[in-house]
Amino acid sequence: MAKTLTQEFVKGLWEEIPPFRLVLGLCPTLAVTKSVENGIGMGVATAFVLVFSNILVSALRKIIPAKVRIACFIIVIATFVTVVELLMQAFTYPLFLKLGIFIPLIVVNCILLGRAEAFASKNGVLASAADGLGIGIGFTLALGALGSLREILGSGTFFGKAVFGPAFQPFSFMVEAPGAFVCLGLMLCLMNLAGKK
Amino acid sequence: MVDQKKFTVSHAPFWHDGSCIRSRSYHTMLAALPAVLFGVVRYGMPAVGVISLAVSSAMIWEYVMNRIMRRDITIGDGNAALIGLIFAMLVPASSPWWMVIIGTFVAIVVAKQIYGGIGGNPFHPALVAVAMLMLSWKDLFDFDAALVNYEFDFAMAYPLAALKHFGTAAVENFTPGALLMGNQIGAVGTPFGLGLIAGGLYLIVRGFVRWEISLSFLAGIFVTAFIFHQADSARYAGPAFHLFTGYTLMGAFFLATEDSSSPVHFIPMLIYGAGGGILTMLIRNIGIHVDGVVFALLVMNIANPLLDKIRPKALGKVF
Amino acid sequence: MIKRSFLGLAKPKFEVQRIGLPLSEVKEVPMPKQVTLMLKKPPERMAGTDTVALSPGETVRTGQKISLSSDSETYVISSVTGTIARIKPFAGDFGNAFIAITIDVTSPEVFDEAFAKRAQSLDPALAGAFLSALPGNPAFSVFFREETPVTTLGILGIEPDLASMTRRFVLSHQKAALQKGIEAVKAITGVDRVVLLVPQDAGMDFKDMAAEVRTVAAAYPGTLPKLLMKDVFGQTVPAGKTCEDLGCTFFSAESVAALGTALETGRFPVEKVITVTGKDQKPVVVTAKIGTPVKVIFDELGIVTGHLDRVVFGGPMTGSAVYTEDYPVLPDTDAILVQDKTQIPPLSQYPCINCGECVRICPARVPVNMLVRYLEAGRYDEAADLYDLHCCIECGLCSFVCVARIPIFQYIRLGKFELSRMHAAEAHHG
Amino acid sequence: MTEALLIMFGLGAVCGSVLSIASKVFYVYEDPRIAEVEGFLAGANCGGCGYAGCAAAAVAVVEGKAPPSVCIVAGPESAEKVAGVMGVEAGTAEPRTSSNKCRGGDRAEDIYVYMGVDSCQAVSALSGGKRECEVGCLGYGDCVRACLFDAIKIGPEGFPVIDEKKCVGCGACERVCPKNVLSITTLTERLLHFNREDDCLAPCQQTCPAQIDIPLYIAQIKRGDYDGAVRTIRDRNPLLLACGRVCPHPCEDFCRRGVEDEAVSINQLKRFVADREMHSGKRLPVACAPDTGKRVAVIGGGPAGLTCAYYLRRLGHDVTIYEAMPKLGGMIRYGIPEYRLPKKVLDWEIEGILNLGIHVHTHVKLGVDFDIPSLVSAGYDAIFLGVGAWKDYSLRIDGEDLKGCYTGIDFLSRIASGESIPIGRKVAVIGGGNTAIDCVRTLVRLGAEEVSIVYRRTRKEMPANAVEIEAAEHEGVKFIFLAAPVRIIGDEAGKATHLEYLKMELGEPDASGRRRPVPIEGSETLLEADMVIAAIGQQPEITFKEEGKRIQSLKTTRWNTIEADPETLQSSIPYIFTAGDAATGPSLVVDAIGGGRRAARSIHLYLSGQEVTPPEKSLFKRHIPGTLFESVKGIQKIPRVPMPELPVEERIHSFIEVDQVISEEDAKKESSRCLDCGRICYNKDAAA
Amino acid sequence: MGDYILLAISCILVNNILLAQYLGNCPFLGTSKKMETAVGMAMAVVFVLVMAGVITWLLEAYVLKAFGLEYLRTIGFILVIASLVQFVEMFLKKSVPALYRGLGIFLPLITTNCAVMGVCLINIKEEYTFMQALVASFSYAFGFGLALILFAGVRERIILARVPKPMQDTAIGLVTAGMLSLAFFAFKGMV
Amino acid sequence: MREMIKMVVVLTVLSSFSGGLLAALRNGTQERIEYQQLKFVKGPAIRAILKGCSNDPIVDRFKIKDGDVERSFFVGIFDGKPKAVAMESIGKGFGGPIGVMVGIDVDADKIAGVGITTHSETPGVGARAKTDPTFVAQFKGVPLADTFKVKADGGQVDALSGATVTSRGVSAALTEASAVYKRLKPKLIEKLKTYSK
Repeated sequence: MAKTLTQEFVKGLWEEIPPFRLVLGLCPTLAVTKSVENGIGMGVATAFVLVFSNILVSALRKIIPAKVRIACFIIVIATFVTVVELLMQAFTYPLFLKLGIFIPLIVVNCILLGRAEAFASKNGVLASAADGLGIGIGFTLALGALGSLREILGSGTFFGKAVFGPAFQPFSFMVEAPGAFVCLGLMLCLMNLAGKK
Repeated sequence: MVDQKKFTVSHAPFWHDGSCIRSRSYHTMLAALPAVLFGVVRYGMPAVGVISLAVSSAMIWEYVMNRIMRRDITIGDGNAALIGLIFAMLVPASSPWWMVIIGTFVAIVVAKQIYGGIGGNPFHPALVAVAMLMLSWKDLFDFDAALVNYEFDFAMAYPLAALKHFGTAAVENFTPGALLMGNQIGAVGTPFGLGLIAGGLYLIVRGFVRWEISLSFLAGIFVTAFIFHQADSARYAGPAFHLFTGYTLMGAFFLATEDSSSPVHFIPMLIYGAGGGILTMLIRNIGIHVDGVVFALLVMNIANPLLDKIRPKALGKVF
Repeated sequence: MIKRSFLGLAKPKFEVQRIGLPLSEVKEVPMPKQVTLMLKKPPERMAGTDTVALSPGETVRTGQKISLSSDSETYVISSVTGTIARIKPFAGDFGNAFIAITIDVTSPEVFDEAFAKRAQSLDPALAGAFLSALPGNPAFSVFFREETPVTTLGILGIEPDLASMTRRFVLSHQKAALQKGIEAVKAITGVDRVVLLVPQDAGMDFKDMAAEVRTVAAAYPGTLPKLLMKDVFGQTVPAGKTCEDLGCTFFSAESVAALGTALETGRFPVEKVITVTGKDQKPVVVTAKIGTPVKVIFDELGIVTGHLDRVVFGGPMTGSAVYTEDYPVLPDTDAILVQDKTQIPPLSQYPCINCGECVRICPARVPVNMLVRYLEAGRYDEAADLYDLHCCIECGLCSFVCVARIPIFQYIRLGKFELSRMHAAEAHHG
Repeated sequence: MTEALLIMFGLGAVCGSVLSIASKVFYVYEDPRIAEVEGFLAGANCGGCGYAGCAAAAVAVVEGKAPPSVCIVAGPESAEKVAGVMGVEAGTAEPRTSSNKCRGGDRAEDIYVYMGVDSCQAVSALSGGKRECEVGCLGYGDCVRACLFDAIKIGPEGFPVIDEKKCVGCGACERVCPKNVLSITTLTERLLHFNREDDCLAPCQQTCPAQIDIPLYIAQIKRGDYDGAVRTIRDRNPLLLACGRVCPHPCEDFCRRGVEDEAVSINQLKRFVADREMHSGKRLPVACAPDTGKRVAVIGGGPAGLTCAYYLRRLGHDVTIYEAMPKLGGMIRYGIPEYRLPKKVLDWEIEGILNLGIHVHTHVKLGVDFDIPSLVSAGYDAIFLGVGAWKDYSLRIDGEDLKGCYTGIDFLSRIASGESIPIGRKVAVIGGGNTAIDCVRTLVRLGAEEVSIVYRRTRKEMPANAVEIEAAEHEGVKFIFLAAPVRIIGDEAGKATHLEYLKMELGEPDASGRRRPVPIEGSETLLEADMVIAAIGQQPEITFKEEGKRIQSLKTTRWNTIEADPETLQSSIPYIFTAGDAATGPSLVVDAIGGGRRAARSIHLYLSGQEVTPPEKSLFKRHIPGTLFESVKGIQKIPRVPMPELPVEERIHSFIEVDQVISEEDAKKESSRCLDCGRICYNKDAAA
Repeated sequence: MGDYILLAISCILVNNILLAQYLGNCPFLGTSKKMETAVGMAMAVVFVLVMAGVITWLLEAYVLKAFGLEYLRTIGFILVIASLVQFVEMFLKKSVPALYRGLGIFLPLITTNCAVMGVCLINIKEEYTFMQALVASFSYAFGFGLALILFAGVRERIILARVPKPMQDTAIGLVTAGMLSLAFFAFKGMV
Repeated sequence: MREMIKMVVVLTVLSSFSGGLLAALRNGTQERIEYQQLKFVKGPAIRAILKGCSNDPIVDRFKIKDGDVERSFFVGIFDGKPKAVAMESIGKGFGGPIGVMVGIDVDADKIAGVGITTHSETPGVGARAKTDPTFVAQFKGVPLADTFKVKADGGQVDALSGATVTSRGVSAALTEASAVYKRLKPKLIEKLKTYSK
């Protein structure tokens, strides 16, 4: 049943795309998708951490004792999250400001621990990297899609640029907290419909 | 096979008291009629437009969803029309057409049909719709601004907004009698207090709504408003004012009593109604929203499943 | 049919319909050409293993006992003289299985003497040997069982359901027989306390009866055993238990009166008083031989049935619909109801709309609104654990008032049936 | 920098030590395998295993209450891993799938109009359901709602259709079905299922000795699912090519369509799909259960032996066939002439069976090259005796040993194995069975000028298939009825020249209702014949009985067949089983196939240590009386598709197959004539 | 005292951790299908969050801030929280098995509950005093539990409704959570 | 016991490794992060105050110890001369602290400009302090006084309508800034000299 690296990668893009198929990592999904830019930024940050933590966990999987497995995974993940945090502060500060508290919270994103536990701790380095990359990109895509929808409807803009005429009255519900939930719920429904075929 | 005679076999009971969803919906609409007609008279053609658009679009959404979900077409039961009508009663007469359509979409599709249609919705569909629209288009829901084109022979201010911004002094000239007679501005179907009360009494007497909820809701408002008023009469208006303004009466008779989002047992009904009333007053007096009925009732809708767990011990129940 | 009143706050009144009392005219249904007796199968027997002590072609006499074997607890008493034409299994409701014994009637009628001989002494054995087949199927066995033997007997002069006049008829017409029957029951069972329950408006004096007489408001559902227990005897039957577990049982007045008549005449009673309500909704009281196909009664009363009509055995609240006009009158058939297809209230596909009508009308205070959701989803265990499925006393009022027209009562019966089946299966498999 | 290092060092050390000390101090013994097992379960918490979630299931596994294959979602891989943790072998963890027995929710008539709760359970609680059929599907779809895996749908015909890819065999549908229409079975259970009294069986399937699900495969042909049809047949009959050609199709005798119209040409349809598979050049895969490690010797590679070996192999046993003749096939190779069953076809079919992994030894004869004790000592756990009935009955008349006199099977098998036999000019074949017909038709092709059949009764009583008789007639065979041979007259060279027979007449009917032939005194007649073949029946050759010790206790009947329980086919020696002609005497191929499968079931039971009992509620060679109708209403008559055959001139000169396969179009047409019967119902749409 | 009450109300209702701050949604959706699990989870979160809030506050104040190592906050906090949770789990299992059965089985879920980590970070960001941090932690956790239990009540009914197939489970759960969040707008501006 | 030791060792090594890694990364990026923070948080306000300066005040910044705290000053060079400095002070507003950037013309001891950096005031009310340009404009060119007070308290500052608390907070910040400036002026002049060319 061994899959090729490509398969490991591709599955994250559709078959197991979080948060639609694997209902994981909802908090950042809901919180930062007010705009596309935020969504993609968050996705990329998560993907970065995911790839590296997967690699490291996979590389260390033989020497980590089972009892402190979770703690070790968390250290690995937290390290990379902090790396991302520092890098973002240094290079994309405005985005860091917008994503705020959610960057450190990548550390508790269940996708990361989930993949470390379910995949990286059982598979080789390359496969884990491919898996991390696939899931990470899938997550980014999902966040981007949700971000676009909410930004276009809720603010009438896309990447900050107005897409409708001035007469458009934005459906600001979409950028509010409840809008995030409803929007994600409806998208999940669409994904379920699409998955049927 | 024409000659073959086959009996109908079913389970007891074989009689039925004749009630059905359809008559329930239509009687509720009938009860809303006085207030609606008043709104039509007061606001003219725009009100007619909003009402007819809301009712028809609600029915169309229902039909579309029935088809998509491949279920029986249920527009005949009048529930969609009723939701459309109640929604129309809650929005200003000046609402643009697209807002009405989005509103009925939210009410019928998001708040009702995806929960499996009538009976499944945990929230009152019209309330969800109005809450969403209020969040999105605050300006359109600012009755003062929305109804600026009208000219009436009474104070042209939305009483609750005036109260919020300028304190009780600003609303002194709203007498309970005038409020009851509809001498206030507001949404399409809410100003005419007397009509709403008449409709509500009709529904209660006919047993289509539960008096416990309506009464306790009004009582909750009355008592809370009274306490606030006693504490600081300069900032907080009296109970009569609160009873007859905004969505209060509408809430008591048409919103809080929606079947599927309200409790059925006696004590829960009282708590539910009173809780809604108290919360409404808290929002009106210390929250940021001008009228608290919508959100207060949504909160109570959420609490409904838990409240309804309070129930009498069943006959012979053993523990 | 009782309709919802205009004022919704008032509860509907379920008073038994009355026709001018005393009933003067009683139609007697003539001897049918064929009768069918339903022999209840004991539950442990499975299909295909039954052999009735008699086989087709054999002759039976009126009053002759027919059973699975000589020592079998279940039996029927032949109501006619004739030859056995067929013996076929018959599936009843909710797992009740019968063996339908069809007898071709021959004349002249010959009476079996066994009962007269046996009835010389009124002792417990007589009850086991014959009396369970009396009209109304009185459960004599509960008096003689080891655990919690029954000490109180309620004789019901009130109707168990709407649209029935049968017991009222017995009260007014067979008072003497009833009197004798009560004495006989006392002698046979040695029961401590006998209570005769008569309707408030019976308009008769029962002082001379050898029993305690209690008048009861004859409004449904107050006439159901569990509510009688509560209202008359002041005892609440715990969920899942029966009145008999509390030492109390109920017999129909008709059973007792029939016993009285039987002892008088020495012949086992094979006739049944039945209230038939036709499509015109006017009840008529008739007497017919047990086992008479319902078609014969219809012919006699001029009732014409058609496609999609409904024939109900029992009352409108708790009876059961049958699918064939050949279905026979059983010893416990108090009433027969015929509905034209236009009189059948349609059901709907709607889910519960949570209006709460059922909750408010339920005499057992069951949270029907939630219960029915769980039953609909097939989650019977949760329905029983969380929402008092077993507290239901099966009056059918919830379905009667349901705005969404959900067959709630059927769901409840089904839920109980499936649960008992599951538990039986679990017990069977250890 | 240093601070950071130190702090993190401190934090790590503190956390590590706290945790490690805590794990010591607060140590609670929990079987470590629980966590491990849970890791291998699917984690779907579906409850299909019958435990409350995966964690509970893991506990149950570790406590030994549940087998390693408990998880129905994760599949065999997980079972293996779990078994690894538990230190046991996975065993015969076979995938289970749901299958339904009823095909047609709407065909059986309603006895009432139902109103109420939309569920099968509810309907069945009211007088057992509204359908007149006791075992039929009610069609309200309780199973659909019960299925957690979305594997069941109510098909267009109103009965549940199972998506086998999605089905995990959790059994939810089975539990909820009040009519027991659905059952969860493993491959083994499916292979071992025999027609039962309470199955919903059409008359054809009840009649078929091999118990093939005929209505199903006809329906599959109708749908164009030819592969599915092949699979359906092969679940019951591995020799479908042979049967499609030589089976006398008793099923067609009971075809409900035949009551009012002509029976459906069932065998032709079978042959059509079987040939289609052969000509496609691709064998459909056949599933086998996991290996059990038990060994079985099958003696005799005829239809019974092949079938038995086939099923034993599919049940996971290790099978070796011992065959006396050079090639496998037994009577269908050596007793059935080329023009009816080409050897090429047979080879292809046998190859398919052997491909499952069956070992073969040919040219070894029981009692000569090996014996039963030697097999036992070679480690076989059970033995199947399918030696057939190869010994021809002799006429017991004078002149039988003259030159030019043969017995039927001897003749046919010698021809089949390529021996050249001098063919006479005028040939008389004695007997009225299929062997006799095969002989005459072979002789016609071999160039005999005049071929006669001498039979002691009339044509009506001839046991041979009517079509065969007719074909022989077409090919110019002479029939001499009511003739009892008395002796064969030979010339000085010891060569047969004439057959003398007595004419007979029909006397009074005997107990069997047939009129017995009575010889007419003094009616001796001479028939010129330089070759006489006696084909009056066979019996098993049991010379092996004399050798060896153990085998002597094997009981035989007075017809020299092996005595065995007719249903379990277990002989008087528990580890020896038998079937086919050896058990029944000469009979149909399809009987042998049915027997082979029955014997395989018994052997399987024997090998798995269970009691060898007949199948429960078996419908062994009986019909469910209710299914045999006197009339079938609403039939619109459509003639059956004629069988294409070679023209007579062509066929009498060659051994080319006479009967040809029908076209796909005809197959579709013929299959649509099927009423798709159930127990008491049939498809009225097809009838109209 | 009044300040603390206001802070509590703000944390429970106005700034509800789940519905207004989007934190802790995974367990919110995961454990709300049944009332029993929801109650267990709510209690477990209150328990852990109060402890974590206190410990991380101390860690921040006396270690990280003291050494100017604020950038190690993420890793330090999560390490402490994870160890704490695991420690508590082991402790309960051994010492209070009854409590463990009711609440302990949810503990592993809490490790990755962003509500816990989020509240700890908020405590630091808002520069709460120790008492404030304690009150805020408890109130946030209480708000989480409240929302979870309310949601579970609603969800128990939704599961029984005829929700169309593609909407079932998580999708309808999210939409309902949205409506919950909408209703919680009622409390906007009250504090 | 062995396992316990292993657990402790693995966990400790892993966390110290990560500590080291992060510390190194932190050292490498610290400068840049600080710059970015100033640029994006205080930058807009500083640039508005020191409008027209020829340098980047965020680059040209220095710190002076004021008792226990260090204060940052941003230098604005006009016409080649360091004419103005900007500094931040904090006042207490309605919703929490308000950061006020005060630019001071060193030559004239006048306020060169005022900008709001951080605040958490009510949108549409107190938040107008930042969004309403007329409010901050009133301070430009005002000489440094000992105290700044809103007019309602008898001072010179025009309060924002409906946001008296916010205005008071800003005034308090100005007062503080003026005090700090006066206290540190000598050191300031000293430092500024290094910037003149």
